[in-house]
Amino acid sequence: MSSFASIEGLFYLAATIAIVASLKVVTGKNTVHALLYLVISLLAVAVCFYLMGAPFAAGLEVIVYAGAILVLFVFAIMMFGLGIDETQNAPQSRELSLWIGPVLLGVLLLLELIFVIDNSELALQLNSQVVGSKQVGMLLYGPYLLAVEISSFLLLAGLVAGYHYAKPEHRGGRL
Amino acid sequence: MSLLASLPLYPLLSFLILVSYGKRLSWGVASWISVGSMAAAALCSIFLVNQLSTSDTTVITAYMWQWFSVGSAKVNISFYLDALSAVMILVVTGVGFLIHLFAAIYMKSDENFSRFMAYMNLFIVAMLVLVLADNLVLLYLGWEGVGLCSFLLIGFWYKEKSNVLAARKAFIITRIGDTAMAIGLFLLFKSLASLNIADINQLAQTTESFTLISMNATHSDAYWAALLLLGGAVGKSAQLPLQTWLPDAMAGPTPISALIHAATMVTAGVYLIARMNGVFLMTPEVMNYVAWLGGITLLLAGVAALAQNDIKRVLAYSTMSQIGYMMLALGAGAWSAGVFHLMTHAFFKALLFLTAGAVILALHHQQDLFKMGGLLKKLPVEATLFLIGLACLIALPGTSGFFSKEAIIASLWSSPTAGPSLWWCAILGALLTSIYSCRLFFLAFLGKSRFPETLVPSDHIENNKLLRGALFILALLSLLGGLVTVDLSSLFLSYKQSIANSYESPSWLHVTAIATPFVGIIFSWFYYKNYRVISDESVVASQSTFVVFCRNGLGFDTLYGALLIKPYCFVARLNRKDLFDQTLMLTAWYVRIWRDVLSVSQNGSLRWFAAAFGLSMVGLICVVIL
Amino acid sequence: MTEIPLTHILILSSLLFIIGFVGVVVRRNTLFMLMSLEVMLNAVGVAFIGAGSVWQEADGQIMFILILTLAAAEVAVGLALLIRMQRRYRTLDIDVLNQMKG
Amino acid sequence: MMLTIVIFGLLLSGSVAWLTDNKTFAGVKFQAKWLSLCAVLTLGSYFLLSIFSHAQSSVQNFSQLQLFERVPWISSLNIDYALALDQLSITLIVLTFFLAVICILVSWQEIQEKAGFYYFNLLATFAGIIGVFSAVDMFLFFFFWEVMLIPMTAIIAIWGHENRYFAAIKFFIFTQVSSLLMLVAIITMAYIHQQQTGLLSFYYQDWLSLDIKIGIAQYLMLGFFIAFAVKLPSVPVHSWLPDAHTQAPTAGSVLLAGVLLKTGAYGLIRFVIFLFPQASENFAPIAATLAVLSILYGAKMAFAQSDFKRLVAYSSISHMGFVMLAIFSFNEIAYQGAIVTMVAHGLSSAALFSLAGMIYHRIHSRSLNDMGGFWQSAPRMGGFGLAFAAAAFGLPGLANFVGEFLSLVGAFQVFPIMVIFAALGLIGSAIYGMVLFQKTFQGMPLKPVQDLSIREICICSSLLGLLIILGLYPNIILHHSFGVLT
Amino acid sequence: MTPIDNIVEVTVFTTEMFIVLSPILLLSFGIVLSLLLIAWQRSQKMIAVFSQAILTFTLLLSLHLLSGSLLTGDGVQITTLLKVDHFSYISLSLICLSALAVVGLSGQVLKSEIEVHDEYYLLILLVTLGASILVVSDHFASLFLGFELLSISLVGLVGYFREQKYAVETGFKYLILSASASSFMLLGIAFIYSQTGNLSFAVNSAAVSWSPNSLQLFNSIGILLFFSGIAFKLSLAPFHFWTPDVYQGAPTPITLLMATVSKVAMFTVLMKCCFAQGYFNNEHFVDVILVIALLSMFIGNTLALKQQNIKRLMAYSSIAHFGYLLIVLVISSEQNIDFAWRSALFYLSAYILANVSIFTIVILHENRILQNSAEREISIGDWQSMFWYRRTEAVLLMLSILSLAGIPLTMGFIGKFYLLNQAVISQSWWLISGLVIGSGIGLAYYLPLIFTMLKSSENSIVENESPSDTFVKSPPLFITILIIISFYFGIFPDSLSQYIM
Repeated sequence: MSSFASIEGLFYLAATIAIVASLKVVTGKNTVHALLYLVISLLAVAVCFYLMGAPFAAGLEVIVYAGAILVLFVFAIMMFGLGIDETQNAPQSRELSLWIGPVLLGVLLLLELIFVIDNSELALQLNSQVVGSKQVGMLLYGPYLLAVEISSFLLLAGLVAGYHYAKPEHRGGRL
Repeated sequence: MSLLASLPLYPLLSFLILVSYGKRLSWGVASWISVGSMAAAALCSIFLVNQLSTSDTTVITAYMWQWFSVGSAKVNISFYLDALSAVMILVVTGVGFLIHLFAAIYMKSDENFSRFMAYMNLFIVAMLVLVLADNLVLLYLGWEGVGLCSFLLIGFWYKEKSNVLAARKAFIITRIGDTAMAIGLFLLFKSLASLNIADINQLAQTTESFTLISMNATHSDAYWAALLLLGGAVGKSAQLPLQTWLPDAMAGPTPISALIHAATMVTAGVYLIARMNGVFLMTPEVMNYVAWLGGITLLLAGVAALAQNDIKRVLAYSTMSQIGYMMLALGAGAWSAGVFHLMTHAFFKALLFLTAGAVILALHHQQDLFKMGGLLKKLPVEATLFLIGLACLIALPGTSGFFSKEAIIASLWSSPTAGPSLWWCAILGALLTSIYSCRLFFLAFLGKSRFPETLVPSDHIENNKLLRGALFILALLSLLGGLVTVDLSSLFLSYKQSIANSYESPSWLHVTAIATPFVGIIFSWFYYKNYRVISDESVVASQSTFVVFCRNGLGFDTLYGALLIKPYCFVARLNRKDLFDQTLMLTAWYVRIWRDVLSVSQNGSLRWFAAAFGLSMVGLICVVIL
Repeated sequence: MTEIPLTHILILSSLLFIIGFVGVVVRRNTLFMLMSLEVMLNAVGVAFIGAGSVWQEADGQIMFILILTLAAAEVAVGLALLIRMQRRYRTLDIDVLNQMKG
Repeated sequence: MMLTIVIFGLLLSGSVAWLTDNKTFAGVKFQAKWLSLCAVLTLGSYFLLSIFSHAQSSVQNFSQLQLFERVPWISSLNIDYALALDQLSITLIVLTFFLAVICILVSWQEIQEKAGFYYFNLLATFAGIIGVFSAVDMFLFFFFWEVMLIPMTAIIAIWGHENRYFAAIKFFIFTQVSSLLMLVAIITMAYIHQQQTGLLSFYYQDWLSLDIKIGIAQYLMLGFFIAFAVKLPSVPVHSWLPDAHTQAPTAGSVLLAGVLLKTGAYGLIRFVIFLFPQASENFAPIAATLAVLSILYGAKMAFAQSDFKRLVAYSSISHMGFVMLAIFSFNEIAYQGAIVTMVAHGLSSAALFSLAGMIYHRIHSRSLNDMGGFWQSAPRMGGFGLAFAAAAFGLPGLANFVGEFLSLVGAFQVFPIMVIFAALGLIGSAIYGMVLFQKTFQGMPLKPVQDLSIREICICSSLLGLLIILGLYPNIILHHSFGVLT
Repeated sequence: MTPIDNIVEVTVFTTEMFIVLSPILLLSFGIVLSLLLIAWQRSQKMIAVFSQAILTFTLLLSLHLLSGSLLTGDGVQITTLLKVDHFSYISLSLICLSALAVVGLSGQVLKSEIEVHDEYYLLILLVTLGASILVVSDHFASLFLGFELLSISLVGLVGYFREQKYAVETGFKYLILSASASSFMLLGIAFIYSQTGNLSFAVNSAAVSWSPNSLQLFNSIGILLFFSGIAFKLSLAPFHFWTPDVYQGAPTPITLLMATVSKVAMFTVLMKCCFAQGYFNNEHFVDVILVIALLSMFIGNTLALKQQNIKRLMAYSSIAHFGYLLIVLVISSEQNIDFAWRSALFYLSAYILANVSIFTIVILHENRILQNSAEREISIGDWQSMFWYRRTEAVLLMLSILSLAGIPLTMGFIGKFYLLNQAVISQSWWLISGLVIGSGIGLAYYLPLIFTMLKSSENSIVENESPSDTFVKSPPLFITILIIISFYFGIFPDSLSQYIM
């Protein structure tokens, strides 16, 4: 029992870490620090995934998300020297005024969501039976086969668009 | 095409010719055409009347075509000649002819001569249609037609603003009466299901529902119908309360005042009531109103006539009061007396107006009595003619006016709907008549001349003979017109027996009636001494407030101005830019406001857009939750 | 058999989601906006995984994978644009991008 | 086939006129006005002839609707292309043709630039109007109802006066919004028909046999009523009319006042009254009140105006009030009155507007303050002006009198009190008629204007002639349009 | 489920499925091929022609399949993700048509730039692919993927001329907002999934219908979140803020692309989802639709009132139009679904036709009068008195504007007629009144457009197009074809609506 309890404990702990970390991401001044906080929150979320019985997803979270996508950020920051956030050096008061409205809005939205989620007594409980990578793979390359194909096109689109924006003007070729 | 049907055609033809050729016609041709057509009409009507009187038929009708049909009731264009309308056409064509003759000379110098004559002819057409109509709608056609013509002729000299306004006033005020009459027509049709005059007079007697006072109604249909018809009559023949247009109507050329505003059109109201006697007999109370209206009008008009300076206005007011007599007669049920007076009045009042016209012509269009005086020597002929006219007006024994007015006064006392009080009214009226007539005569013809320049010598007016001739014939008519006794009693139905509270008349009535004018003359002989004697003290119009009040038509104009005209114009001006339009346009304005408000939200800031996204999520979730 | 009710997972995910969203709204630095977007997507992922493992199905995880691809593509385009902006305006302040309005 | 030929012939000749305007073929210089005049004359005479021949051949002479065309159009919704005629519509179509000629004549000199397109629009409007008068499939009716607006709006917007865009937009929006309500009602009717008989139908004759619960019928009736009340127009939705009439070119005003307003009245008779007898009878008091309101309000507003055309516009609001009062008093006399008034007002207002056009052509102003004493220099114009003003205030002997008299007599049987108020409108009309005539032709002559030309005399005298003929022998129309109303 | 069923499920991939899916396969194949082409030789003309060819073939194929008897009444299910039915083919052909128009028109815009634009055509093809996946998708996963494919490639396109003034701004606005929108949508999907345990459209309806009330609420919130994403793409108020800016900033052909392709796809998938899941039984959802529709009608029309910039104006009018179109989602019962489809598709085709014609003219005009100036901003004033010196174009414009305003003789009127039918059947009087008022307001900015064209020009600008301009020769033909089509379908709508059914 206690072990299960500890699993629950772990879950809530990880959740708290994730939340705090993402708060730091949003409020941070220095981009690199924010980025690192983001990594932390992702890792914490990965832990949650693991505890929810989705080790494969957890792995992906760590490898792809934290490992690949965020590295893209890092490259961008490093290459173009976007280290510090120059938009933040404004008087403190304006800062507050900038924050209040959106935060209130967010809190409102959150409250509504939580209200709904609570009021609808979803009787479902998490049962930590692992949905392993085999299952995922079978499903993914079974019924979801087309989805994989489509997502390849999605990535292609992202590639082309990104390339187009990033490339300098006037590259060769015939009109 | 029967003779009767052709009667209005002659003036109509000449109207068309004159209108279509207009200025291109020379004076001679134009006058020949118009006067000739009138002569033809006059002869034709004499022939018709003769035919009517000799043959045993009491009625001649002429059916032309069916105008339209109101439900089952047919409304025809067809004429109906009986004794009453016979008298009328005689007056209209006869007097009309003379006045045309006079006018042809009087208006010769006017540049729009042919247009003038055309209007006159058109008027005669309309008037004939009015008196000959066999149904109320056709009568209404004539009724409106004469109204239009009077409007045109009053405003004939349209360049003066005052004339234009006078014309407008005349038309609109009479139109008010006409509207009442139109509603009366609707009511009559609703309750009697017919618009034919003869039928209506018949049905009015026979249908119970007509006279029956239905529950939750205070009065019977007959009452309302008669009242509304009376409204029409009142408007046309310038009785209270719609009398104010007549004095201003004097703005028109003098022949017009003679023809329309003395002889024919203004008496149309009297004719209407006489025509519809069947309806009026059904409602004694309305008869009573008629009588009282007549009485009051004749008194007030007499008083007003006392204070006038303008010779034509004096005559206008006297016309009013004479028509008051006729109304009184009708109200008292003395139909034939009323119509008789109508005829005689047409004669002598036309004479008076035309003579006045001649005088005015001689005085370079000077109409102010206080600028005249002493014309007896300068214009003896006109003076005598005028005197004759006045004699008839005052009803000196022997003159035509005497017979008709006596007939009226005699019938009053014993009448159930009039009675002694109205008799006294009439007597008082006669007194007033004689007084203002004397005043008029003294001021114009006696005393010392207050006219600076020399007169237009009579032989300078060409065809003076013709002009005089017309006047002489009229004078003759007005002197001897009393001898032809018009007895229409066969025509008119008498009261139902229900009303029998008649007073027996005492013996002294006649004496008093005959004596009254003389009393008046004697009184004014002394009262207006300084008008008549040739002394050097200047004669001026008194300016005392009361006199001025009377001169301005006893303040009716100001009253109506304040009561009706000003408010209407005020509302019109207030709401010149359509209230409803404004309110509808308000929505457009509202949308524009919204547009501006919303376009603020499109401030192009990405972060605001995201926030707005969140906000709308919040809102929509609220929609779902609540 | 752990007793983590689905509601808690969903609440967690919506918490993360809102944090991300507030970040998008609040931060004027474009880079931070992109990061906050990542946070949002991640939060959605949490919800999917949770639901999936509640139903004992792999669909949730698959959705998560798809979301990963989306995130990748989006970041690629976003960063490219960011660089373009940096070149063009010499700043990452998003508020300079409001020339079109009305 | 005949109606189709007429309608599409108009459209076709319009487009031909547009394309060939001011072009010379084989040495002949084509002019749109000549072409369109010929087209209107030929088609009009063709229409009359075929109507007469048909009346000879067929048993009952148009006392009921005579179907001319019925071919399926949008079969997925059972919408047909169905045209029919009865005496009412024939009368109005004849009026349309007559006024069409007048319109072309009045714009003879007024319209110089873009004449081709102008005449195209003119003829297209005629085509639309004729379609409206003859369509018996409700969708088709609505189709024409809208189609006739477009060229009309173009006429106002292109050849109108200073403030034309605003007027055109206002006109269009008013009619559009109201007619969308009608469209909703039409669709609802179709589906009610589907509920009752099982198949969707937009065919007028089918609808006559429907029995609709009064509760629903009231709303549907309102849907139709509003559309037609806007077109009629009745207070309080009249306010598009003064602007449109004032800003439109002369022919536009003639067309609007002469025919377009009549489509509203036609709709009221044919659809509101016949489709929803019960509902409209319940509604009658309100409608009558509105009618009386329009009569009085229109008269009053007309008096307040200082713009010739605006005055006439308000006067037509007042006149159409009589029509509405008559229509809603459910009685044969009144119906006849309504029809005579429709025709008479068509003629008289057309006459007054063309007179306004002639004056504008001379002094380039519509303001009554710039006019006065024209009689001095232009007595003929004065004479006609007097006659037309007299027609406007209902002088007996002219057509309007017969109409108003019949309407009021008929209505008096039902709403005595209202008629008494309506009769006050006669006084009001006298007042504005006087103001119009006297301010224009009497008073001190300001500047001399030259008298009417031959063409103008032709226009005026033909109108006046018809007014007098109808005024003295209205049975020409009444005998005809009798059948519809019983 | 156990792994075994999965395997069973995988193997069912019949030839019929391939045939049914062939248009989309062709399209994706084309994309790959064009990649190869680019690798072989970078030539703009070639790639343009190629992509036109691809699109044409796809169009023809889908039309052929549409007329063919392959489709049994309920459509063909392909794996769990896709389901191809009659309507998806129609939308697919609409999409291809508009994509073709876009590609054709792009030549005008691109020739003035100096670099090679092969990725431009690639991206357009990708957008088309995303749209076509959307219209056939029967599963939240495929929906989401199509959605993202569409938006990512659009992000690439809206800021395409990246040196131009608004490029970056447009790109960022579209990127950030659509990303957050899609994450909202994903959250919604997650909610739905967490309650129903299934991601495919068809299956859920049962679960939704018999879920207890509280779950009903939760579910509706999920649906709402999901819907907000779609609504963003359809630029329905209050998710419309991005629309005018992006429309204005994007290159005009891309604006057309957004106005037509993405909207048609989005609306089709929305209808599929709603009807499959039976959302119209969920009164929360109906309320939300009501609110959003009314808001869109009002806000769109109102904001369009004072616009001078044509593209912004079109943006606002599109907001209003999709507000009208939402009427079809509020249906009373199952048996009206077919009619709803018919109305929606007819309305959409009318809308596409109008947009294509208007944007064609806009692009031609931009080319003509803005050849030298760098920024392509065209305002209403530029159409001043167009009618008198360039008649065919003006006539086309008027027709399309009238059709947008829903005046007879045009398709737009028939579309509006269908919508009103729909609304009357489902007795949603609120929406009807919204439609009436909205189109009333709409006239207040559509008519001035027409009047500006009719204004008689004091200084009559008779400009002579440069004969070298290759495209200017062809437009008259193209334009006349458009005119004829819009007239024909406006007067004989049957010929189209028969086809749809």
